[in-house]
Amino acid sequence: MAHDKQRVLVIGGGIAGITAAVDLGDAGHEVVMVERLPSVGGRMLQLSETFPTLDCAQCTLTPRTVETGQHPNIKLYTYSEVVKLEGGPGAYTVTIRRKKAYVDWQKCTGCGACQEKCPTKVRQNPFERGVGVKKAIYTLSPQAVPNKPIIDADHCRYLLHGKCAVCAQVCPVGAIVYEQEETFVQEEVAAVIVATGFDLYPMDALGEYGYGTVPDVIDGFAMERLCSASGPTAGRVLRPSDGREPRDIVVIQCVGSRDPEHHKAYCSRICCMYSAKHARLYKHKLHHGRATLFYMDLRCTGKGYEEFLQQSTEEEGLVYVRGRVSKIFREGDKVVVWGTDTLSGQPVEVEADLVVLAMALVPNPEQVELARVLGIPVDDNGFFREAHYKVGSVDTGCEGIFVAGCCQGSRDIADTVAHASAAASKAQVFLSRLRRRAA
Amino acid sequence: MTYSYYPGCTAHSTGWEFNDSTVAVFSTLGSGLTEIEDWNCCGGASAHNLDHFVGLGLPARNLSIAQAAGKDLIIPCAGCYNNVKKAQTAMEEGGEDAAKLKRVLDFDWQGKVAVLSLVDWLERPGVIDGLTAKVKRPLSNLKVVAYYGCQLVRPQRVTGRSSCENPTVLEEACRAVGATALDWSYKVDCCGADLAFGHGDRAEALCTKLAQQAKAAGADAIVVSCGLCQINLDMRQSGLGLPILYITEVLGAALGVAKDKWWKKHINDPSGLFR
Amino acid sequence: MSRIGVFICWCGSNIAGTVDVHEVVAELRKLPDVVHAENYMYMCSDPGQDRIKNAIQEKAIDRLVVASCSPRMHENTFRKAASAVGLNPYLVEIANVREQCSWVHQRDKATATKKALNIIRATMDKVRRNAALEAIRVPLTKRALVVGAGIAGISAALDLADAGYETVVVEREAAVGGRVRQLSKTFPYHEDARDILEPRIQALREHQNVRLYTGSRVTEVTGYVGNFEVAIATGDADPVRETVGGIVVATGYRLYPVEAMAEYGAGRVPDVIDALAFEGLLRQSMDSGEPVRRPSDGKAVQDVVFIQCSGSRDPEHHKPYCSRICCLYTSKQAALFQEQNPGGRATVSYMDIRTDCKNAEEYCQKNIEEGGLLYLRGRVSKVWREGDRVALWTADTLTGEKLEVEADLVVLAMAVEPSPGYAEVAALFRASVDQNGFFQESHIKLRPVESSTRGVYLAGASQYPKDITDSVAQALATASKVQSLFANEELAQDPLVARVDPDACSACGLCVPICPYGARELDERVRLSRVNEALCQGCGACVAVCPNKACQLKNGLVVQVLGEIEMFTEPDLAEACG
Amino acid sequence: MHAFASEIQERSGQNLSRCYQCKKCTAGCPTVTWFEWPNHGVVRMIQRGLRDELLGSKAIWMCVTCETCGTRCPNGIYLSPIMDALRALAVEEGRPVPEPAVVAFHKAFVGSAKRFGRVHEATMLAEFMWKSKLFLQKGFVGEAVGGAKLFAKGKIPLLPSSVKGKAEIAKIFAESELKL
Repeated sequence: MAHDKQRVLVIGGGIAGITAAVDLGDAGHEVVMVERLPSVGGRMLQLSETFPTLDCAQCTLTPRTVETGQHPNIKLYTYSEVVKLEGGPGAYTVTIRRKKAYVDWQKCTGCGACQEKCPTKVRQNPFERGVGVKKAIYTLSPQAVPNKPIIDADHCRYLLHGKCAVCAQVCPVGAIVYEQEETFVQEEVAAVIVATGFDLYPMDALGEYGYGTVPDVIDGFAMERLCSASGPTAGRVLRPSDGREPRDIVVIQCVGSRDPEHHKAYCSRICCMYSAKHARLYKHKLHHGRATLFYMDLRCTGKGYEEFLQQSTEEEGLVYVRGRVSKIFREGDKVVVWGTDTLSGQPVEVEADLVVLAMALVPNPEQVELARVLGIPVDDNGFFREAHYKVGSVDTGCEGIFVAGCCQGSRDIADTVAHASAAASKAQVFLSRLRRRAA
Repeated sequence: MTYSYYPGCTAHSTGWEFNDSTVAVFSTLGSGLTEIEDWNCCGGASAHNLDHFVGLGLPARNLSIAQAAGKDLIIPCAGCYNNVKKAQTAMEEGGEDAAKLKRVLDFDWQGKVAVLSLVDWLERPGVIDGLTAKVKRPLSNLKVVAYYGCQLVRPQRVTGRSSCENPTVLEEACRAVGATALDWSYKVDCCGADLAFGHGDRAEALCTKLAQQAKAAGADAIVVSCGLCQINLDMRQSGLGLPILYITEVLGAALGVAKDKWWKKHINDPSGLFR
Repeated sequence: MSRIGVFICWCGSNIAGTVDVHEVVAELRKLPDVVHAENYMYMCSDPGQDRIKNAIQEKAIDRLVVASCSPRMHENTFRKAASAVGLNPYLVEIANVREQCSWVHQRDKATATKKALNIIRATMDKVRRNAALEAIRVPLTKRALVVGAGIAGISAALDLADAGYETVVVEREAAVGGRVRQLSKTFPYHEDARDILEPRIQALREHQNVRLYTGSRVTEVTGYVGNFEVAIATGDADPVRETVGGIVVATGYRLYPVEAMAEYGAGRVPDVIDALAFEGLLRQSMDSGEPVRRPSDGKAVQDVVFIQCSGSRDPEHHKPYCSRICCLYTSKQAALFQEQNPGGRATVSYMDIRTDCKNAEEYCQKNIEEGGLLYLRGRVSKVWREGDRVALWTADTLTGEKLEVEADLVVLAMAVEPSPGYAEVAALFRASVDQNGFFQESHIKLRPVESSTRGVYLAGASQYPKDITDSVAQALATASKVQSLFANEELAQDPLVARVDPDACSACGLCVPICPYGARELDERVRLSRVNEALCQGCGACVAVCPNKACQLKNGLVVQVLGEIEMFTEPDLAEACG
Repeated sequence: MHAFASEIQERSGQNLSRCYQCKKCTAGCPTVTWFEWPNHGVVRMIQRGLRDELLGSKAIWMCVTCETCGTRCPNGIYLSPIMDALRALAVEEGRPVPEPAVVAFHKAFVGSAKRFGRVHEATMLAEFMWKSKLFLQKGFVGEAVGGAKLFAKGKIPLLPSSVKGKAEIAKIFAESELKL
């Protein structure tokens, strides 16, 4: 049975989007993938190692990003956003905004000269999460797919002050285009899979944990960057404040989660595991370091997760304290953590060098607007609302539009991958119905 | 089959009738018991409380003597049994304790003899059948619950029992001699004998609960296989008047070898149960 | 002489941090048939692949070695790159200098560099003797088999059937629906399980693309991806035979038996029951409008205690793993109980409340707050019969004190374990299982529904305990994988299979029984052993057993393997590797 | 791991770090009512290195080594060897003990075993009563009546019996840390 080429729009190029796109591409459908960052890979690009096997995230991810980039049925629009969806199920017209990269990607060969020579170091780059720098012209990673840079317009000296242009001078193919305008393209698609992923709840919402005033209090993604061999410290865990190796670290779970009064009522599902992982990675790097974790309930429900947790306390010597931390503050060059051990009922005070906050997982801020564009519902927490909790978690209630991964609800990589393939199956079933209807 | 025998310190004191009935039952069944030579106190509950090595060393000496005697060793008292088994386990697990015991006592455990409580002995093939065959006075009016307590069954690493929660052989033995053995849920709970000196009131609280539950289950007596459990339960049951019988006394009565002197040693007189 | 190109990947600092990649290149350039050697930060990146492609074209490279990570990662990437510029992909070999070298010798750079060089030289020795091969093309049967008709199997089968593929469904029980049939209402919206299940069962029964065998078992599976031959015992005299291209295994779970919990009465206390039995009591109560009654004497239940983690998270005695669904359904059962028995009291004994899926935390909190459920953190030590009630010892969450509680009914949230017979199913489909008997996915993160055998996929709780939502998602994922598979007209298979040297073969037949894939047969007519290339997986068992060295693997010839080994028996290297 | 935790782990042979605080030990303990801290709390305190609190506690003397906790522990941790280790440490260090009667009994018992090789109840009990000053306390009369009953039933012989291998017994004590 030779398929008519029926096209599917996949919004989001993280592991969910990639999985759905490759499934669909392998099944003979053309895929239009739209990713808002310059390259695909999503949150996994930022990760160091993954639980419970502590496999290197890049090692498992890059074969997938490469496959996506080279797949004959997948058409990539990175550094782009969906701004309009018209038509109806089976015959949508999508309008895609291609943001200003200030680089002509047709000409660019990805040689990297511009990044190397650019004189501007930017600490605010969201990818490095405040613990590392990127240049004002950058790619997300050396293995980026596609391997094309963009200019950070907020920090580029030329765009801000009209002086510098080093990148334009060193580019051997003249690909730097300071005058580049955003463009809009339209594509015809029959179905849509939304896989826009997640972000972390901002730390500045937590006054009692001192964000903004305490540089050595970081979030989970910052810890990933510090642990990552391809990260800004080449895998060394160093305090942001003074670059020293921390002797004592504290990991605090449920920060912003399970707090219906002030923050998010829901459980973010992945923090228990990645917090244990963070503490273990830290101990692997600094054998004599001490790691204390504050938690409420240990939720290690996936395959091999409970065993991972047991190993963490039994063999790796992580110290778990059951109780919420009431306050974190700076004292000298230490960060003081005040908590309670509900198991012994006694107060616990730890003088830490580095504190990692396992922040609540939230939908990307752009998701509400995207939901409006697509005409699909979100729930009270801003996640996409599924059509049926049990048997329709990838359906949106709008025919031909499906959701996958963390934009519908928090889940780990394995569950995200399964969920994405599930969305791909539903899209394929939808397309085959269309074919039969047409026949 | 003949066995080595470790009577324990209480054999000639608080557990006189336990010792006497054990010897009587074994001889009636044609099993000889040979007391091992020059055995010493196993350390009771006190030795390991104060010092790890003394707690192992005292019973290990008995183990060494039993090995030299070359026959499986019967230890009726649950406390003594558990201590000797712990010494055996320490020897078998190797490590520092084993090395030190070897050195101090000049003895190498080869695992050639088995250490048996009466519960272990009853579980051996043929023992209960042997009992059934020799019953002279079936105890059809006797209704009991069996109580194992702690030291006969736990810890599993030491006793090697497959079930630490629901042993049943004492009941089987009682039924084999015609008695009614009732089910209850307290057979492996603790009687608190270790608290008897110093906190008699606390031991009494635990024992009273057991006696009450035994009565509630419809029992006229509790059958035990431990000197400490027996005396503790017999002494501290808030005047409920419930006899506490050694399993060997029950068996002895059915085999027709019971002595009135046994019953006279009890605080709560059981003699009425055997008329 | 060959024209070999060698590319050494830094893998960031993963390789280059330990192996002196520049020295390796310098050494390799001294070899006569190396026409190109270079190193680069990430060979798998686009620019890295471009370097390979350019060099192949510019220097007419006819053999390629990439020294990088494990071939499991990027062998495919580099084979595709070579193939794109006309180099046969089977003339490309990966030298693993990361997992087998730089990662394990981080403290000794000199040794690591020496070893890397030897690994590359060994790989070059092999690639020199490689032959250009073509993929084996085999036809494909576009029919699917789904084993198990619980919610996972039904979901997978309906998607496959809706996508237009004929789907054979085999269910062991007489009725379809699996465990969901035993449930009352579901969390978190208290939807009746029947309302979820019935429409799907009906759709399955009526679907023209579905062939349903209930009360039946798969008894034999032969063949390979694209063409599995399956025998199904249906209870009739002769088994039914079906040919299918892809298989979904969805054999579900059972609860670990109450009898295994000695300290909880081992099934001897009638009012101590497992959670599925309690679902039955809830169902009865909902259907009759009567309160939930206890099994022993039918008295309406006033106090019920739920014990979570019964048999789970207990590496010493029972199951080491978390059963994932118990926290969720226990909260639901407690809430439903209070709906059915107004004024009844429900107590939950737990260790950690693991209500981690969407809306579950809010649901559980609501049940605690509004339903007044009492959650006690602590494991129950003992459960026994106390008169006509059930008593238990547990601990109080706030004071840490010991507590004796009496109840009319105790519900054990027993561990979830694989359905009985999982081992036979695993053997039939050549799908491996983990130490707990759950089917093993081929990658814990990125291939959660693929089994160890190509064309066999895993859905639902047979892979690991999961709730209905996750079971359905996983089931649909298997349907997607099967649809991707069926989009092909024929399947391409690696040609790295066994071949027979007709001059050396004595037709002794030893290779026939040793082959685990049934790929060997003896051609009595010409007295030669044959290889069914579609079945052969290139495992090499026949090579080892053949007394005449007549069996050889393509591009894995004995002489190639020995050549590689020789590189590692040089005394200086053997010493270095200690 | 805290140094105190390592020390107890070493002495008891129990892997304390496996404890995930499920409290099953506490739930099954027959004597926990008389502990200042429940069983799981004791493990927790060891993990946190609260040496003085534990070695001076009643809890360690109220454990009767019934092994219920260890038998049911999902992680196979036995508290009795842990309690033994704590008690032995307290005795070695000569700590003031909040349960003098219990300690006095253990010392009288072991002392008797040391002296005769076997325990002789009459002299042992006399020593215990004297050292524990139990006769000064409330409830003594009840205890004494119980003892008297046993005596009357001929359950407490007057003369001790002793073993020949006293040299071996002495060696066991000499090799220990125990001072009576």
